Amino acid sequence: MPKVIVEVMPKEVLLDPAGKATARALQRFGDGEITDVRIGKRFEITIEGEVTPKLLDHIAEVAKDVLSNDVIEDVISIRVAD
Amino acid sequence: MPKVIVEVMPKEVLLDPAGKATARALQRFGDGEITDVRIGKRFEITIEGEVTPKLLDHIAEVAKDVLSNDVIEDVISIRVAD
Amino acid sequence: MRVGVITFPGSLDDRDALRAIRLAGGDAVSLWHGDTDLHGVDAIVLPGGFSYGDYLRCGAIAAHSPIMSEVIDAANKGMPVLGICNGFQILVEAHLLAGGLIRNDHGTFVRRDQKLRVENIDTPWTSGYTQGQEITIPLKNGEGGFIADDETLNRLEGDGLVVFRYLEVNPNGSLNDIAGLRNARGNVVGLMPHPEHAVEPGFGPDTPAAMSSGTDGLAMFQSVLRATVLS
Amino acid sequence: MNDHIPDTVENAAATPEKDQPFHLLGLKPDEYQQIRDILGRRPTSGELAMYSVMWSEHCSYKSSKVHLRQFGQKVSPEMTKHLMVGMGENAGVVDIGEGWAVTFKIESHNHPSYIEPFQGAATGIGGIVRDIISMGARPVAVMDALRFGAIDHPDTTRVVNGVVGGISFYGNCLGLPNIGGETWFDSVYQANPLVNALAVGALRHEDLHLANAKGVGNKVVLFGARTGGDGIGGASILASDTFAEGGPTKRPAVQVGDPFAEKVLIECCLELFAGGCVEGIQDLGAAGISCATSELASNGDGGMFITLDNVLLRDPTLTAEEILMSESQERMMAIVRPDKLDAFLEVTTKWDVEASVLGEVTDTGRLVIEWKGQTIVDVDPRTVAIDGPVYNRPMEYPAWLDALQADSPAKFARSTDGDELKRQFLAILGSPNEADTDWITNQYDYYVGGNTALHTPDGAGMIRIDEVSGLGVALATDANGRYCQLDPYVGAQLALVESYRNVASSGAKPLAVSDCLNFGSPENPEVMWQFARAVEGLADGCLELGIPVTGGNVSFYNQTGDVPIHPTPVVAVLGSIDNVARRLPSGWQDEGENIYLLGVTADELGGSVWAGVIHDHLGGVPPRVDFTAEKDLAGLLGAAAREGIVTSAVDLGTGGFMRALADGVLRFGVGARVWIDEIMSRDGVDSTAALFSETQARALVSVAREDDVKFRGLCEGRDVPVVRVGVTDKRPGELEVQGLFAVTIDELRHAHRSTLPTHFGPVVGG
Ligand SMILES: Nc1ncnc2c1ncn2[C@@H]1O[C@H](COP(=O)(O)OP(=O)(O)O)[C@@H](O)[C@H]1O
Ligand SMILES: [Mg+2]
Repeated sequence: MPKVIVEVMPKEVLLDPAGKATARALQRFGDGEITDVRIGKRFEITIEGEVTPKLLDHIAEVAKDVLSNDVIEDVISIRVAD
Repeated sequence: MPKVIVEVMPKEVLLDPAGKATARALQRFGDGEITDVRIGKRFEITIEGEVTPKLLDHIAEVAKDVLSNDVIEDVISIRVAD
Repeated sequence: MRVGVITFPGSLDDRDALRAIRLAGGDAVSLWHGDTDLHGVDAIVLPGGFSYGDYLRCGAIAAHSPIMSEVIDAANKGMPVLGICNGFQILVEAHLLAGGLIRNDHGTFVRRDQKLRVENIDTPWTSGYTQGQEITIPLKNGEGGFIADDETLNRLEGDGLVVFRYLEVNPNGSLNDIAGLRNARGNVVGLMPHPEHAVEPGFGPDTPAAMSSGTDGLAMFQSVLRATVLS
Repeated sequence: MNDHIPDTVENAAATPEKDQPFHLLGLKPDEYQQIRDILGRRPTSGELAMYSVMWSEHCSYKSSKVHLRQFGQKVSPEMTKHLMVGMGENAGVVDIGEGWAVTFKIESHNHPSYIEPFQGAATGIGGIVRDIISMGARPVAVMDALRFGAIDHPDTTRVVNGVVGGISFYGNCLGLPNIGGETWFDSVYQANPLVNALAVGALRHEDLHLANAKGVGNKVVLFGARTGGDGIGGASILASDTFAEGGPTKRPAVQVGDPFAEKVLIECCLELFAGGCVEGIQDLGAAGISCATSELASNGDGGMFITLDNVLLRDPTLTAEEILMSESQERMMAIVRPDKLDAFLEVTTKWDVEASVLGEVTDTGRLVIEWKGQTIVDVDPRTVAIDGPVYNRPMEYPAWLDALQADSPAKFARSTDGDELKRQFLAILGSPNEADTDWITNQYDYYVGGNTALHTPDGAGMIRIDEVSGLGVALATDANGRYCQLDPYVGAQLALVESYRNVASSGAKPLAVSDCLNFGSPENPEVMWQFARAVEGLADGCLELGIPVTGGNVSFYNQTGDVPIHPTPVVAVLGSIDNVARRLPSGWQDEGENIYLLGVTADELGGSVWAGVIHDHLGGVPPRVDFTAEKDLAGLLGAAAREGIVTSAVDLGTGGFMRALADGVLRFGVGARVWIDEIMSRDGVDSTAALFSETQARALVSVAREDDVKFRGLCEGRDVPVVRVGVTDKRPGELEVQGLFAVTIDELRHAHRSTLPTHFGPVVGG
């Protein structure tokens, strides 16, 4: 069955405590090259049938309303997995 | 500064209750095309300097050891963002 | 008998664990995550809390902190190690115990007085209980759902490595109602509920006898004191 | 990096006519003119940023100040006896004996919690906890007083889930037990939920710290999280005004909290205090660096010099104005002696907390801020922090109030039928505001710390402060918006006495008050009248009870559309108890004990739950307040706890006698047989009033048979009316009101516990 991938990231200007803590941890292991980490979500949505443009529109809507919180997050991509 | 994207997903064979709950929520909105949702993580790692093959190897290592727990998760991709 | 309690940044129940050890009659020793030696302790408790905010995965960052390589060494040599809640998650992340702990199936943090069955008394942390004893101790977590693949689960059950099982209510969707585990050797035990919150009358769970009088957790700390004396 | 050219003091003096967007920052034309008069020139954009946030209602209390003064004026020696620090500091400090002191405060985070309920509520907890740390105390517990819209409104689930999740997340991650709070649902809070968070901390007397910058040459250190672009909504306007092209995107007004950073900050601060590394300290909350620098300087030697370039930034593109206004969480500012600076930085390094020296204390009387080598702020800090505008806003007696008060619930028929009264009782017990709040409180950890002696569902929370002696404190919060709508003066006093009685019923002695006054717009004269009356009522009430207001918070502009919320003055009372082992539970545990009702019952159903739930009615006048009776009752409960002659106590509040009985039964599942004929004949009330009246100064206690004589003697000696109303009984598993009805405990439980889960989802373990 086809899959649609939705990616959501915390808004750039807001603090991402999880990313910050992870970056710190990696730096402690001696990864001087890593200056920042941000952690977002990756949804793999399995679809029954065909991925129509209409369905993609629908997913774009739920991505904004349900899968993300648009006050603090951005949906950065929606695509059909290959 | 360049970014490396690491993607981690829960192992297929294991329970993903958060994904299940999300799938149920989406089904309530939609038309039944969505059969399953799995929720993973997307790391955006900002790098100081150049992304060398050596650095990518190193990131592959921390992705496996730190960014994921290989008992329950798989690293599904590591790539330089464009 | 010296029992160490490791404080990681974000540990919360460390002082409770130290108190529990004292109430059990032990010599409680505070250890710091940045330490590189164990200050001569005879047993170790990894306390509850949100080490490093538990942001990446619960226990993931703490499992890589300096003191953990000492803990892993000591555990492999047989030192009794107890992981409570976040401590359990750290032990799992450090691969000292099997499986993984994920977000509760109902999606929220839950605090409740939890009934458990002691399934295995053949560990330094449970020898003071009777086999099959039913106890009530507080549980409080957001990510306490135990998961493992079928093979691991079969091995855990087959080898009798399940130490505590949830009774009546499975509060987080853990497979096989697993609340706590041990390693094959038995010296390393981890559980999600908090025995250190049921050690002092007046501050534990309610019992039919009186308000807040539950002390079912005390035996865990007493067990290890006896075990380390005997060994 | 950012290359925006700062607006310097020099520049400001040279360009007096430059148009400044003061109105977009919330300043009125006359306020802007006042700033120009103070400075003798136009403000720089940095100065404008500072004045605008510090002169906002939220920071300056400009509409409430003239009224709040009463809390400082209406005081008796009795009230100040235990007070180490009173109003005006970050939080009041109360001496509880044995060398211990406690500090506590309640604060609102209402508006952010509607926009982004999770983060809004979470950062509310974070903010109030920093107030407590900045007094030198270790935070030991939190509480939350919540008001949501109608329970069945489609948006309420979003807000409830977010708010409760945020409080749970932040509080639990800090390791602070949540020991109580309140939950109300009412459509008046629909688009304006109230999230009031309380924190309490403990300290030894000698550990007290204050927010002042004293000692010329002492260093000003900013430490904790980096400064980012969160919560600066307005400042970006300023920036774009000075930024010719392209301007920065408007930054979101929400802040994201990091409880882990705060937990580390707490431990770090406590170690700094213990090491004597800190002379003065201030938390950064609303108005960020603007607030911290101007307040510290005003309260100290009067001058400070800061280099803004030294602020560690999360986002390097921030402009000076944005840095001054940023409300990034988890930051503190300390004043450090130069010879202690190394020791200070050693501690922050140990905790992996970033710190930077911004400047030093001066005696110039000026707060001077430099940025990129140029002076962008040069002000008298007092004009920013203390001598802001003060308004005596017009007030008007609400046109609708007389009609509302005249519309008494006396018009409703009273039933004497047992089945009907039982139906009413169960309806009340299951109504949203009386229903069990397990769905919420099960998400809070009350065990952490190992010192929680009372917690939900007890009427007050209690924390042991000294593990050796058992010395502890009890806390309760209360506010009844319905009562306050009927009469804000009496309503505020009712909140006070309810909270006072909750604390007394735990066996503790009430000592001090903190309040969070949630009202509509102060620019509405009727709201302003409500506010003034509530403050007056509270101040008068505190004087009567002999307990001072030690601090609090005012939140205005709470309204849905044009409709203001009911006046909601949340009152928190703190009491102390010599040994928490003597505390009183709120339910009975043994059978065969006598149940006594203390106090007399009048027919008082105005604003009651009975009127609201059974008749969907709000009108008439609220119950009367009798301070003498409250004090006598509290004295009796304290003595009874000390001497161990009652086994439980539960105060009567909303829902009256039946609601208290239900508490007594449900706490441990022990039933009772009760009768009301003696109440009816002694007090001359009918059965509805006996069961549901909300007359104050009453409590139910259970007494073991062997203590019966002693107990009656105690009541007589202290002149507290008492009547035996029942006995506890385990066997039938029910609550029987003789001659009227019986309900099984299962029925009770079902009625009480199913309401919230029906709307918000199951409770784990049912
Ligand atoms: N939002 C909340 N947070 C924490 N505790 C709460 C909250 N809401 C209610 N509680 C607790 O639930 C119990 C019942 O609340 P309430 O009916 O208001 O008590 P009371 O009638 O004794 O004032 C109390 O222990 C109270 O502290
Ligand atoms: Mg109440």
